[in-house]
Amino acid sequence: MIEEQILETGKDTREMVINMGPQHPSTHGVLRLELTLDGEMVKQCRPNIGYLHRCFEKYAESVEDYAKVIPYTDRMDYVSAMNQEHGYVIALEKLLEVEVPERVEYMRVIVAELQRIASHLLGIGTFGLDLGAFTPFLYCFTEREKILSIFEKATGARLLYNYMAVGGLMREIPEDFKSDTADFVKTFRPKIKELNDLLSYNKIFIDRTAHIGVLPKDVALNYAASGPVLRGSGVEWDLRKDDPYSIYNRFDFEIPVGKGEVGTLGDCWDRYIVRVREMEQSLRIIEQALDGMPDEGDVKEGIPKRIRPKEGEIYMRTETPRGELGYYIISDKGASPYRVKARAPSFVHLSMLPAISKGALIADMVAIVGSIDIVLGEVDR
Amino acid sequence: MVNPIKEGWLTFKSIFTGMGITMRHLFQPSVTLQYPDEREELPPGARAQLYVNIDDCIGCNLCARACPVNCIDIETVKATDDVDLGKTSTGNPKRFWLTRFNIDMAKCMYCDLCVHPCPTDCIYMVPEYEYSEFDRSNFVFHFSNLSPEMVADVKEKAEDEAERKKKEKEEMMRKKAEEKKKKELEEKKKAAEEKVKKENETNDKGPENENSENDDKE
Amino acid sequence: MKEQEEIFDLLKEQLGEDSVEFMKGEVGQPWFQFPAIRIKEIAKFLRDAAELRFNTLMCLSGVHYEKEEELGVTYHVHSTTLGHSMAFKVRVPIEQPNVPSVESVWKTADWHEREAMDMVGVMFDDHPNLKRILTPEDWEGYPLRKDYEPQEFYQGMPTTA
Amino acid sequence: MFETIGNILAPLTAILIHAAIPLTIILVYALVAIWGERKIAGFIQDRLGPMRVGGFHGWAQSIADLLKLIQKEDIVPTDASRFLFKFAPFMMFAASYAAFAVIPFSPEYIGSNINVGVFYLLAITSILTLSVIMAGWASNNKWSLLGGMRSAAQMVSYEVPTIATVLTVIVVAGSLNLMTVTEMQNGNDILGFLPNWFIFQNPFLIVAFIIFFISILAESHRVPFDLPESESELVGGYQTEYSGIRWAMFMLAEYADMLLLSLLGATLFFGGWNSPFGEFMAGPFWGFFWFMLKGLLLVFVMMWIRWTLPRYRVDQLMHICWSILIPLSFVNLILVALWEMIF
Repeated sequence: MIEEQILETGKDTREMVINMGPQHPSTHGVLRLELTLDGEMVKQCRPNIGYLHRCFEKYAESVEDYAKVIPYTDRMDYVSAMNQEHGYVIALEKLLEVEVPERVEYMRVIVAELQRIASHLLGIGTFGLDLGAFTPFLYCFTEREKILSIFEKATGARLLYNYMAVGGLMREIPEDFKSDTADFVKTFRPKIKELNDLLSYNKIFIDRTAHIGVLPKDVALNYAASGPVLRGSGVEWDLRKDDPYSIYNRFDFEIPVGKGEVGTLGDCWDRYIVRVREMEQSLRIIEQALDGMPDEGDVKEGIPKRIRPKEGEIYMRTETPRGELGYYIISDKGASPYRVKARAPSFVHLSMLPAISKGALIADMVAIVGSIDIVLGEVDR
Repeated sequence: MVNPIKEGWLTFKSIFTGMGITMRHLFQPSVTLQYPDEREELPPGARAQLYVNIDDCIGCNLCARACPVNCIDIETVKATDDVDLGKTSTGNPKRFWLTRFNIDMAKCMYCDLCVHPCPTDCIYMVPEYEYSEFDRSNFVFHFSNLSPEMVADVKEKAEDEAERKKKEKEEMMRKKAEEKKKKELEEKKKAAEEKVKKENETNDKGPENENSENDDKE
Repeated sequence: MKEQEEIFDLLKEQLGEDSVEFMKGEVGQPWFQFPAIRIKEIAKFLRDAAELRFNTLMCLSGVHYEKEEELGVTYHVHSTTLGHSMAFKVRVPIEQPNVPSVESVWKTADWHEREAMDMVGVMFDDHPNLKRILTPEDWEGYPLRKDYEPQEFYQGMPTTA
Repeated sequence: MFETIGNILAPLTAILIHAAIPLTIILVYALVAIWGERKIAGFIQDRLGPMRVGGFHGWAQSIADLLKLIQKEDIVPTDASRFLFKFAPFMMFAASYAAFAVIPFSPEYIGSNINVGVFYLLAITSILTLSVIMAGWASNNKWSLLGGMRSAAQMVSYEVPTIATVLTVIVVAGSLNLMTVTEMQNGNDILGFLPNWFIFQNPFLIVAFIIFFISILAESHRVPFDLPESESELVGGYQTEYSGIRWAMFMLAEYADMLLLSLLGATLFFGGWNSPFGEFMAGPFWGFFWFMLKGLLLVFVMMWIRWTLPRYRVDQLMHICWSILIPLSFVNLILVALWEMIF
């Protein structure tokens, strides 16, 4: 009957194509998902990106100084700017073969981990918001603000820092940085428990996220997933441990992985809980780094006057809150890089959205997009 | 039968746990500030607005070159010899009139890169963040303290002096060239005389001649 | 875990002397160079060989080599099971920038290849959906080429302020 | 001549006054409740909520919002079904408002003391479903349509457990007249001091109340069942295309619906206008006070839940209704009836 109707009218009335985004409350920016719906069931999902494209790579090639690229790296993943800078300066330091002072390395690790907590707080909060829980979102923001205030004292900015320089840091470390950070670590631990009670183990939240958007291990690897998304699928892979950069090999911490506690391995809840547990591990790293950080030392002495790497290329990857961020830099002895490519984790994660969203409901789409925690600034660059 | 009851119990338990937490927060003091009645003081190094202490600027253009977005626009005019612009507070001598020092804060991305290269530390960020405007052109901050007449005057003077100097230079060049010519002529003369002399002498002695030539070169 | 030299020996043995080159700049990491035409077969080998097991493609970048008038594609792969990684490149002339797609080997290459096509203009054969991804579908030119001039108008709108 | 006019006018005036009382209550309540919800949300989230308009804690915020909304342009989408689009919000409010007719606000005041009060109330609230579908369909927006459809399914489904639990109370009370139901709960006899409210009279009525409360959460589109307008999934559900005064009408109707169902709950389970202290603080005005207090307390709980919980998915919502609440409520009905027979 319906088939006849379709043949007559040339229209398939059973399916509906709907545009989720670019202005939609839960697409975390300007992502457009073209959904083919059967009722509320998603039959096909096609992500459309590029609304925030600024051609970071062209910028990087056209500014006449390697150091001028650093503020632009901030603007890729604007909620974890420190980690973006960290990867870029490490890559350049490898190319230039400069030594970094001990104090700088410790400071970088501390700010990177603080930034990881801040970013995860935002990711968790907005994930809850997507599922209708408004309050945890603001509790997360309250905590995040504290981290941003610490950053503001140290760097002068709250969101886009431009704090790390090749071979050093742009500013001296403030005197009360250590005590501020230690205070934060102390007050933050109970908040994680509160968040768990309020959101993570809430039965409604579990019902919404368990068994949804299941990403099996082999698919995750084939799609080159990384970070919490890969770990949520049960792969114990963390660049801080498996390909240590900076001084991460000095710290003792665990890699939380998804275990399918409340649902299937690799579902939204697993990806979510990995983030929560990672915050605890980050706190451990921060505590150890605060203990180990030397009190004396010039953070600016190692900064070279001129950055002119020799001819060569490097692919440097670091673990950002969203996963593996790689910078592929080709130098041709010039003042500006010949080519910079940023391998953004969100870009890769978004590409597997069609694979994991088949058969989901619209409400699940929101949960899946929230659980892979994309930042469109990084997807589009 | 047990499972649904357990599930239901868990559901209620988690809901009541959550409601307990929110109830506790209901009676906690607020963490927000009632801006603009209350303001949080920004830390001293906060990056909110660029400020230039124009008295200390030597017009070296390093900040403009460091800027990734080219929001700093500097025009300098070399000071004439008769004026002494004095020294900056850091002791660097000033040699340029700053006829234009504009910063377009609408373009600025607060990256702090211009602050570090400054030799006199005269450009820096200040924690002043309330400067919204209705017109974008108002975001161009003019830091030069010269009046337009002064600018014109200074430019004219500088041009004059440049011209004068050019002339002087030309004059000098000319003089130099003349002198050179004279010298050359004299030398030629000398050389010619000597040649004659030498020729006369060569007839007497060969090796001496070589020696004298070497001396000439030295 | 295998060092780059060991991988090189292994590849030479497998692919023949003349279809693999081992190169290094003055600084940084070394890379292998393969002929573009064989890239799919090589990729499959890299993924499946028991000694290599490069199960993930970390990054795929298109590069425009202006002096040589060539386009290049750089692949960075690593193995989560064995823990080693490597980089390899292919170069194609700019007039005929065709490279076989490795999308069927590593799914992640799908979007990376679309991006490389969008930005640099490398054409990936057998790609299931080779459309522009970051720029609009009717955009002209390839922005990351060194000689790129932005179009003045896009659908009647000026592109520069 | 004048007498005839008087004969017509007098009852008309009486009717108008009678009708105006609930309207005033609803309007004042809506302004207070919207402000209150924002304040409660603010305090729960460690912030302050509206603070600017009107002085003390921004009490005039809702009034300011209302004035703003009235001034807004009345936007009707080009391809919308114009009449239905414009009519839907008013119909929705009319339905909630009409239902207030049978609510006994105090011992002395009830809009219409009819014998089938509960039946009338449940019937008239069904119109809400219709207006929501109307709004969703007429907007000619896919999100609105999805929201309208969700809401229709939700409200129709949740009416079943609501009615079943209301039925349990009716079984105990033996009357459909809400005034009679309230009067039956007079006095403090249970265990010597507890008021004679139905919730204390029969242990199974506690279960009935829980089911009833969950159902009214769903009926009035509150979290965790606010799917029709779930802003993070469906943008705004059936309200997506509405703005200005029409949107304000939706808002008003929603809050009125919340109050209506809370008041119904207070009447059925918590003794309506009866004072909790027997004869102490009883009377027409105290009755009104107690009644509104009970209703607003339930409204507060609804708000409190809203700012705590995430929302369910549409299939889970249906699952809860059809395979948990409905069987449970019917079993409970039998148990209540048995209890009444035995004791």
